[in-house]
Amino acid sequence: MTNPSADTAIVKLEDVHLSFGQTQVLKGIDLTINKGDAVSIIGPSGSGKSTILRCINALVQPQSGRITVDGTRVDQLTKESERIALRKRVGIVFQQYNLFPHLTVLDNIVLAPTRILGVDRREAEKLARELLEKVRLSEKADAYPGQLSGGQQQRVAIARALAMKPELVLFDEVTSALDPETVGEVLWVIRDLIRDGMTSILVTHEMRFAEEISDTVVFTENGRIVDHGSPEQIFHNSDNPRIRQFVGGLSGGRGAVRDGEGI
Amino acid sequence: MTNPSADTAIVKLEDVHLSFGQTQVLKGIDLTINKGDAVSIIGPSGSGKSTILRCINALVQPQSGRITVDGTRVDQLTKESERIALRKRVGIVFQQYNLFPHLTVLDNIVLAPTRILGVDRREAEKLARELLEKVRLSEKADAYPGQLSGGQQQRVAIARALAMKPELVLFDEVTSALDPETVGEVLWVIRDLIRDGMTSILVTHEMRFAEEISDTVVFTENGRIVDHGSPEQIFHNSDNPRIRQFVGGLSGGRGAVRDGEGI
Amino acid sequence: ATHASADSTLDRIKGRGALTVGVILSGAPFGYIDPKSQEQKGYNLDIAKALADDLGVKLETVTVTPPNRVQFLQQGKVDILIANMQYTEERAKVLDYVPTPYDRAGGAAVVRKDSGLKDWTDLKGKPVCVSQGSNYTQPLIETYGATVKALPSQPESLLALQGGNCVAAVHVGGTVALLLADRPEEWKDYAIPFPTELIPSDSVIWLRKGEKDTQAALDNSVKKLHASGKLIEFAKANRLLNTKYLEEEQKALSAAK
Amino acid sequence: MQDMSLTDLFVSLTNRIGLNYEFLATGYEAQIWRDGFITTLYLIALLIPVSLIAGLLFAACLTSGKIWLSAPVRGFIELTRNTPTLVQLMFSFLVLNTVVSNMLGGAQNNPLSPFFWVVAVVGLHIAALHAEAIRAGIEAVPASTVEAARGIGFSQLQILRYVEVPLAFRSSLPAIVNNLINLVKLTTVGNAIAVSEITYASIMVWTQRDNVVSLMIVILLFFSAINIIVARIGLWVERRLAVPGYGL
Amino acid sequence: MTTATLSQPTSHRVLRNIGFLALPLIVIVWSLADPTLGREVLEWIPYLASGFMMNIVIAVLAMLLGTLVGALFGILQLVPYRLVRLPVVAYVQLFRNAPHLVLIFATTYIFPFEIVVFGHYLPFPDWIKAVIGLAIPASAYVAEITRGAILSIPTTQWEAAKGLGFSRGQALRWIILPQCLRRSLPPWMNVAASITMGTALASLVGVHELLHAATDASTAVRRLDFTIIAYLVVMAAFFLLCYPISRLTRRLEARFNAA
Ligand SMILES: Nc1ncnc2c1ncn2[C@@H]1O[C@H](COP(=O)(O)OP(=O)(O)OP(=O)(O)O)[C@@H](O)[C@H]1O
Ligand SMILES: Nc1ncnc2c1ncn2[C@@H]1O[C@H](COP(=O)(O)OP(=O)(O)OP(=O)(O)O)[C@@H](O)[C@H]1O
Ligand SMILES: [Mg+2]
Ligand SMILES: [Mg+2]
Repeated sequence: MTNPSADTAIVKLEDVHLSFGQTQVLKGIDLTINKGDAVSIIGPSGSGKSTILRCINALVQPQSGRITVDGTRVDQLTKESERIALRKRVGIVFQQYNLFPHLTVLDNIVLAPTRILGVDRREAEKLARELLEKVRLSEKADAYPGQLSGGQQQRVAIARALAMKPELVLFDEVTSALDPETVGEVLWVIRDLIRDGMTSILVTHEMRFAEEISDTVVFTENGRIVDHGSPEQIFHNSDNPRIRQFVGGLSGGRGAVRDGEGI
Repeated sequence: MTNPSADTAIVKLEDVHLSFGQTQVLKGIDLTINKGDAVSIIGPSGSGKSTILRCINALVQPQSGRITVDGTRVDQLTKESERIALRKRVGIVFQQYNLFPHLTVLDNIVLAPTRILGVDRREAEKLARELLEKVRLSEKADAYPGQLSGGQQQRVAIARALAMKPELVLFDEVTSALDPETVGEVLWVIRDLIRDGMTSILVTHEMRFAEEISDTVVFTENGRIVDHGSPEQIFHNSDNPRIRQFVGGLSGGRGAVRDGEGI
Repeated sequence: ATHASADSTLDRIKGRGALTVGVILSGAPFGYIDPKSQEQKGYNLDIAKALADDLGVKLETVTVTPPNRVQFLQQGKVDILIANMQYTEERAKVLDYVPTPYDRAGGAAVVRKDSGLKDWTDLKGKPVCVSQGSNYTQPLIETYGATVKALPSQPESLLALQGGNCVAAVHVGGTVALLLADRPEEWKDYAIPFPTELIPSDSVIWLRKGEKDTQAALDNSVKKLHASGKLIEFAKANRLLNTKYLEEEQKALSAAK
Repeated sequence: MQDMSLTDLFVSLTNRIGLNYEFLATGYEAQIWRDGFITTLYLIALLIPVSLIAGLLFAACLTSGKIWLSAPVRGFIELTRNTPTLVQLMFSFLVLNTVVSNMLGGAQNNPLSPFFWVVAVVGLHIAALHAEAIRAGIEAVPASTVEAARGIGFSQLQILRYVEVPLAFRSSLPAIVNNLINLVKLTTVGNAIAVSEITYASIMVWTQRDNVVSLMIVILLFFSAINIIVARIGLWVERRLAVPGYGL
Repeated sequence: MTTATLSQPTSHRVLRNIGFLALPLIVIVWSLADPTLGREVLEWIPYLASGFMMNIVIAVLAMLLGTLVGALFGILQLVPYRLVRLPVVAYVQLFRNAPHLVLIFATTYIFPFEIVVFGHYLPFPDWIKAVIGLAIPASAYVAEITRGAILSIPTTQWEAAKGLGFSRGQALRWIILPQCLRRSLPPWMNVAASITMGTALASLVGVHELLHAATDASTAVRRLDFTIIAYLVVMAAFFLLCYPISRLTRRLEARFNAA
C-alpha cells in the first residue's frame, strides 16, 4: 500500500493487528487519511470496520502496529488522560445514537464542552444552537431524546460530537438503526458537513451515498483492507470479484445491500 | 340474508350489535353455520372478525341481537356458570397460543378435561396422546412450551382445545404470529380436522387456505358482513369491487395479503 | 386487665398443682443461669422454691425482664413476681404485694473510681444507666436530676458504663456489689462509692390486684421463712453480701412467734 | 393553660372508649414520650441523608473495579444484610464502643453516644441496601451509552457523575424509597441501647402503667403516617425526575 | 478500555468463601488462643444452640403462617368487591409500614397468655406471640408479592383459561397461581431472610432465643471477653443461616431475569 501524501496525513494506521481473546479481528491494517478527506469504509459484517474506528479513537488498543492521529501515537497512549485528550479531538458517532436520556437535547450537546473543555455555559449554548440549526432541529432544543424519532436522535448525536469542535469525525453506520424514511435526513447532514471540509471516516452500508460523498472508499474483509481507491474505482471498475459481487449486483438499493452482507 | 337450512344450524347470529364504549364494533351481524361446516371469515383488520368469535364463545356480550349455539341462547346467558358450560362445548384457539408455561405439553392438554369435566386422569392422558399424535407432536409430550417453536406451540393449543371434545372450534388467526415456514404445519392440522368433519369457524388471512378448505367464506368490513358464499363465489366471482380488491390482486401469496389489509 | 375479685389464682395454683413465678435473671446473687448445669439459680429462685413447697405445689418459673414483668403479671402469665421489684407507691396502685418483704434493697451506683462522684447529688445532669422498667428511674430523674438511659437489662447497662455512655450504672445493691467482689480484675477501675443506697425499700412479692387469699397464704409462708432462718440460709448460700435486714427480721418474727 | 385543658379533654375522651392516656397529664412521663416522637423524627431526618450519602460511596466503591475498594464494601454488605440489625447494634454499642473507649484512654474521652451508634449502624445498613440498588442501576445503564460518553472524551469519573449515576438513580429510586421505609422502621431498634426514640419512651411509660394498647395504637399510626409521607415524597421525586420518553 | 464488569472468578470465589467463614473462624481462633475462654464458650454452646433452634422455629412458623395469610390477602386485594378489598388493602398498608419490633411488642403484651377453648385453658406462650408478631408483617409483604405476581401474568393467560371453560377461581388455582410461584420465589426468600433476622427482636420481649440466651450466658459468666465472643457467635449463627439463602436468592433472581 502506498502513501503518496504522507506529509498531510491526519490519520495513519500501519500494520495494525488486534485480537479479542482468541479471535483475530484486525490482521494488518494500513490506512492513511489526509486532512479534509472523506473516507468510506465498506465491507461485510464482522470484517472489522467498527474496530478500525474504535482503534483510531483509542476505545480499544491494538496488539501491534502503529496508529498516528495528527502527530499523536495513539497505540502508545498508556494514560487514560492522554486517551481523553485524543478523544476530544476525534469525534465519534455510533449506530445506536446513545443520547443521554435524562438530559434535554440542548443539555446533551452542551454537557461535554462545558464539563470537559471548560467552555462557558452561555458560549456552549450558543454553539449548540448553531449546531442544532445545522442539523435542522432548532425547535427541539428542549425536548428529551425519548420524544424524538430515531433520525432526529441521530442528528442530535452528530451535533453532540461536533460541539467538541473535533478535527476529525468518525461515523459508524449512523443510519443502520433507522427506518428507510429517516435515513435521508441524517445523510443530508453528513453531506453538508463533508462539503464544509470536515475530515471524516464513515462506515456505511449506503453504497450510493458512499459513492457520492467519498474521496476514498476502503473495502475491508475478514480483518484486512482488500482494496481502496476512488469511488469510481471501487464501485465500477474493481477487478476484485469479491468487491464486484459485494457492490455490483447490489447497486440497486439499500435493502439489497443488506442481503449481500451475509455472503 | 337467507337461511335455507335453519333446522341443521349449530350457530346462528341474528342482527348482532356490539360496541366497546363509544366505538361500534359489530353493526348487525347475521350468520348461520351448519353442523360439519367449515366457515372462513376474512376481512380487513379491525373489521370485527375476532369479536364475532368472542361473541359466539360468550367472552363478550353483544348489546342487542340473538346468538344461538346448538339451542343455547348465548346472548341471554347471565350466569358465569352458564357461560362456562357453553365454553366447554365451544373450543377457541387464539393467535397468541397462550399455552400455560408452567405445565408440560401433556399437562396443558390434560388440565382442562380432568379439572373441568372431571375426566379420569388416565383416560384424559390417553386422549391427550391421541391428539398429540393427530397434531404430530407425540414426541413432545413432556416438553415445556418454552422449549417448542411457535408452530409446535400452536398445534399444542389446538390439541388442548380439542381435548374438551368440543362440538365446534373457533380459530382466530392461528397462524398470524408464526413465521412463514411454520404456518404450513399448523394449517395441515386444521385441514385434517375439517376433513374429519369438525364444525369450525376460522378467522384467517391465508386466502389460499380459506379457499381450499372452506364450505363458506364470509367477508366482513367495518362491523358488517359485506358478502358470503362459496369460496369460488367470493374469491373468483364476487361482484363487490371491495372484495375483488381485497382478494383479487393479492391471490399471489401471504406477504401480499398482508399489504392488502390496510387498504 | 381486670380480674374477678374472687381470688381465683390460689384455686388455680392448687388446681394445677403448680406455682408460676416470674423471676429475673439479672445476675448473681438473685437470679442467674448456672454455667455448669445451666439451671436457674439464685436467692429469688430459692425463695420461689420454698414458697411452692410451702403451698404443696410444683414450682414453675418464667424468666421476666424489667420491661415485661408487670405485663406478664397483669396478663396472668405468671402468678407472682419475685423479681427484684421493690415496693413503690406507684406500683402499689396497680398491683398488690405480699406485705412481709423478703429482703430490703436499694440502688447502688457503680462508677469509675476516677470520676470524682461522691454522692447521689453529684449525678445531676449526668447520664446514668439503669435497666428498662427500673424503679430507680423516677427518683434519679426527679430527685437528683440525672439523665437516665434505660437499657434492656443489667449486663447491657454495665457494658454501657464500661463503654463510657454513662457515668454510673444504678442497680440493686446486692448484685453489683457481688459482681465487683467476684471479678476484681475486670472491675478494678470501678467502685460503689456512695454512702447510701437509692430509695432503700422492701423487696416484696407482687401479685395482681385483689388477690387476697393468695396474698395471705404467701405472707404466711414468707413469715415462716423469716422466722425459721431459712431466708438467711438462702442468702448465705447465694452470697448476699448484706444480710443485716434479714437478721433483724428473723429476730423480730421468731420473737413474735 | 389552654394546652393543659386540651390534654385533659383528650385524656378523658379516650378514657371513655377504654384507652388510657393518663400519663399525658403527668410530668416526666409525658415529657419522655413527647421527646420520643421528636427523637424518632430527628433520627429519621438525619438517617435519610446519611444513608444516601454512604450508599452512594459504597456504590462507587463497588463499581470502581478496584478490588481493594470493592471487596471490603462487598464484605460489609454481606455481613449487614445477613445478620440482625439489633445484634449489630448491640455489638457496636456494647463492644466496639468499649474498644473505642479503651483506645482513647478511658470512657470519659469517648464522645460516641448511643445516638451515634444507632445512626452509624442503621445508616450503614440501609446504605448497604442503597448501594446494591444503585449498583444494579449502574449495571443496567447500556454499555453503548457508556461507550458514547467515553467516545466524546469523558473520563471514568465524569461518566459516573454525569451519565451513570443520574440514570442509575432514576431506575433504582423505587428500591431506594423501599429502603427508606425500612429505615424508618429500623429506628425502633434504638430502644435496645437507650436511645429515647418513640418505642423506648413508650416502654418507659408502659412499664409503670398498664396501657400498652393505647400506646401501640399511637405508635402504629405514627409509623404508618411517616411511611406514607416517605412513600409520597418518593413518588413525587420519581415524577419530578421522570424524563419524557424514558423508562415508564 | 472496555468496562471491567467481568468478574475475576477464582479470586472472587476464594474471597467469598473466606468471608463466609470469617465470623466462625474468629470465634474458633480466639477460643483456641485463650483456653479458659474457649472452655466457657464450649460449655455454653448447647445452651446457645437451643436458643437458636427457637429462632429457626419462630422464623419457619412465621413464614408459614405469613405465606398462607399473605397469599390469600394478595388475592383478596384484587377482588372486585370494595367491601372485601378495602379492609385487606388497609391491613397490608398498615402492617407493611409497621416496625417489626413494635408488632412483636404489641402481640406480646396485648394478647393474653392463655386462651380458653371450650373451657380448656390453652397456654399461649411468648414465642407463639412472636410468631404472630412476625407473621403479621410477613403476611403483608407476601400479600404485596402475590398481588404483584398475579398482575404480572399476561391477561391472555386468563383469556386462554376462560376459553377452555375455566371459572375465575379455577383459572386462578390451576393456571395463574402456579405461574406466580416461580416469579415470587426470590422476593419471598428476601422476606424469609428479613423475618429470620427479625426473630432476634423477640429477645427484647423475653423469648428464649439466641440473643436472649447469649445475654443469659453473659450475665452468668460475667466476663467482658465472653460477652464479646457471645455476640460474635450470635452473628456467626445468623450469618451462616442467612448468607446461603441470600446467595441462592440472587442466583434465582439472575436466572429468572435471564429467562
Ligand atoms: N469486545 C469484543 N469482544 C470480542 N469480540 C469482538 C468485540 N468487538 C468486536 N468483536 C468481534 O470482532 C469482529 C469485528 O467486529 P466489528 O464490529 O469491527 O465488525 P464490523 O465490520 O463493524 O461489523 P458490522 O457491520 O456488523 O458492524 C466481529 O467478529 C466481532 O464479533
Ligand atoms: N376490549 C375492547 N375494547 C375496546 N375496543 C375493542 C376491544 N376489542 C376490540 N376492540 C375494537 O373493536 C374493533 C374490532 O376488533 P376485532 O379484534 O374484532 O377486529 P379483527 O377484525 O379481529 O381485526 P384483526 O384482523 O386486527 O384481528 C377494533 O377497532 C378494536 O380496536
Ligand atoms: Mg460495526
Ligand atoms: Mg382479530
